[in-house]
Amino acid sequence: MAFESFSAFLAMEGHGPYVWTCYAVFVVLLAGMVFWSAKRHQATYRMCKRSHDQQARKGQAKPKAAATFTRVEISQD
Amino acid sequence: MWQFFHKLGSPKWFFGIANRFMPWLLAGGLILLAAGLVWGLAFAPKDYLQGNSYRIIFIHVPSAFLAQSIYIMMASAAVVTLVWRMKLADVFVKSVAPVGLMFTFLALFTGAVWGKPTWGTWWVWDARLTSMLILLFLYGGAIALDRSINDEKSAARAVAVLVLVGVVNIPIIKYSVDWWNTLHQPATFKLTEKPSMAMEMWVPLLLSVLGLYLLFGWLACLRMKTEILVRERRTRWVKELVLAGRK
Amino acid sequence: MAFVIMRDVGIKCPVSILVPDWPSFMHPMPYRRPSLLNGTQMPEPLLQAVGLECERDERLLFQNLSFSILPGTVTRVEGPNGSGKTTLLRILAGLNDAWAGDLSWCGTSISQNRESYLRNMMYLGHRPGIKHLLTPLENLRALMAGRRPLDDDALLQALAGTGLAGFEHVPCRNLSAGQQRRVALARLLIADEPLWILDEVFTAIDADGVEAIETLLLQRAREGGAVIVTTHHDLDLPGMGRITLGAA
Amino acid sequence: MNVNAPIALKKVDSSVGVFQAMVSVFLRDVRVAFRQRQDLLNPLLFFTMVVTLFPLGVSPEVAFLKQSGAGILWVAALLSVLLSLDHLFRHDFDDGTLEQLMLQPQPLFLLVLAKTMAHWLLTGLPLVLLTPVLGLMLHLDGNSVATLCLTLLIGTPVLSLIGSIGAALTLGLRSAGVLLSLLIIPLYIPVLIFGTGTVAAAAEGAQVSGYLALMGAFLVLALTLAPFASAAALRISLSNS
Repeated sequence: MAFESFSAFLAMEGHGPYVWTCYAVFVVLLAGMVFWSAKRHQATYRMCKRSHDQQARKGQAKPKAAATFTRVEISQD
Repeated sequence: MWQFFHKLGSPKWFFGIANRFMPWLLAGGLILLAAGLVWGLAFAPKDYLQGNSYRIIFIHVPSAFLAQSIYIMMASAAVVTLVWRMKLADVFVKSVAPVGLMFTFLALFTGAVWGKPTWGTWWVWDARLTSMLILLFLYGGAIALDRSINDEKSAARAVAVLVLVGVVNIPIIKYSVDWWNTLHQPATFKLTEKPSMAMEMWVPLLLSVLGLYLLFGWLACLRMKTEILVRERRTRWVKELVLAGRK
Repeated sequence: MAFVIMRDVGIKCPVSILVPDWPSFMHPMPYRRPSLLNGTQMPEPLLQAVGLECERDERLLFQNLSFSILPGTVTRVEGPNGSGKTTLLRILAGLNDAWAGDLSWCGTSISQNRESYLRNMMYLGHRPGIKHLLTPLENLRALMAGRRPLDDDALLQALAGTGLAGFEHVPCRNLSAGQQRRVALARLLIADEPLWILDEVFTAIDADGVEAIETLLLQRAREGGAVIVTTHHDLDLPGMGRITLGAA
Repeated sequence: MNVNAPIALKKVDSSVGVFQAMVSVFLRDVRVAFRQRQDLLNPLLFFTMVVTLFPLGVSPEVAFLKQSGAGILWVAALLSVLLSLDHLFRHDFDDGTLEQLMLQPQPLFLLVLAKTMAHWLLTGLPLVLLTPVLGLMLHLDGNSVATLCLTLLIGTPVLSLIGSIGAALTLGLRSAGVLLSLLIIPLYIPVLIFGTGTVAAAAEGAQVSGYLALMGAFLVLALTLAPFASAAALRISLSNS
């Protein structure tokens, strides 16, 4: 141990704020990146699953849009 | 040979391999990084010139290492993308660019904070910091280009071209910035590291560099898996994978 | 005014004047329907596609699309809006390379034989490649310069053949949409490439012009060329092949 | 060529010379530019205005201007070239000329090179010609102005060449202009450093031939590599449209 006490460890002879800011930002950014990536992976996986589950339930029938070009009735009450 | 190459490019194959290695990468990375950082913070001896502020080195140097090597890795993958059109290569380029940007930012930030107690100023137009800043711009450009092209495959190939152009430029930029630095500044600030480090400082540094590389490997695998799922979501193997509930 | 000269002296006229050394013109070949050739000697296809697949903006446009384009044929690519007609044509022209499958020109893969293919193929997209600030003559000259440089007489004759006589030196921005298309279409009268790929060729063209172009395409097939065309116009030429995309 | 199809047209084997095709592309761009002269003037006006901002915004003192004049002119020239790059392929892309260019049987990178040279002739060269006037307004001495013009003469083609890559990559994208600057400015830094460094060395009375040779090397490198990258980028951008 290079320090005599825990408070000395925190203070680092006056360099504490610099060192700890750096470590804090490092840990926060790295953890944030890990968290964000994991969350995105999960969201993507769920989206895949949902669409495949839906397709499995409905069979292969795809909705087919046919253009009719009829005017849309809008009630004017 | 070609079959192997083809297999190497297959996203399905990658999924299997990544799943097998990821726990090891994560565990190894966390343990090594934690060991390196704790050792560096609490047990390594004080630097007789810079005092305790030098302990920033244990995150600054690994971040800078990764920032540069990720760009080189991206450029190698870019060659593979453009020459062999291997699917995995462009997935890699796209997936790791934000990670590279983060490490570049970390290297710059820790460098600036380290500069305050050492040089008495947050920022000096030092050759190394300036090159790092330009690397940040290069990453930023690659990500901005990627975000503004809708089609994933075109985006990946466009980014590959940009990254290749960037990597040709990096030595030129580095050389010219060094030259510019000597032209404009007498070498007053020259104490980032002592030429020879004590063993007690060197080993934790090595540990944290290795740990961060492993952690990057894990992150890259995870992000590549996400990207592959997005791209291949309508293929049969993803369908089977998802319906079976495996991750 | 529309295609006046072509209709007056017959559609062959500008071609025959401009291309006197055209071998197939000296010995015109009979026009044969490709379907009648089954069993007899098949001509080698100019362009052959095997298992084409293209995905665009996460939508599968077509899959397992295979066809051969034989010399002496007109082929129409049809399908509703958004079915990938233009994309298919751009793939065939080598402008879009986000596709999978095999595409060969006279038996060799297009990617290996790009230069020769480009020399033998003419593509007209719905953006016709006409600069608004240049005159029709300058535009046509620039478009032909990399492929088949011709003297101004030939270019002027081609422009006259599309009904642009008297407009040769007017900047294209002062011309109507149809007239601007005609500047691009003038290339059809002087092009020597065996394969033509024409996207929306009848856009902004009046009825007379449409008729003239139809005749021109048929004549081109009779001479042994091949034409691939998309149009929303009701095109039905005798013996025309069809590639239908996005079929229900 | 084995074409044995009985009723096929004869395949076209002759092809136009590469140089002839390049000249044609070059001349067309020049001709189009001269039909719209305002577009030629814009970068020059911009260049002059940016240079004017410095004495107004920082200081009109002779000592300051003498010291930073070369840097100001270089930065202003760089920005003007950047501003004009958006048009390099944009109009051709919109009217379909670019498609036809890509379908020409000649190697695309050479045709792109011809276009880029036309761009330099129409934007870079006028900037170089205007520089002595602005240099005098910034109190640069004759020797510095001469060196500055020489560095710009070697440097602006490099700017056009590197810029063509960015222009090709951002073709047809929204907010292409800003994106183009983001991509290209980092790549411009070495040219800027050596351009201004050479003038600074000349002002100190040092020999500048070595620096100029180095800038010449940049130019050669850009001439050989940039057209390939632009051509590849154009294929990608057009494939996506």
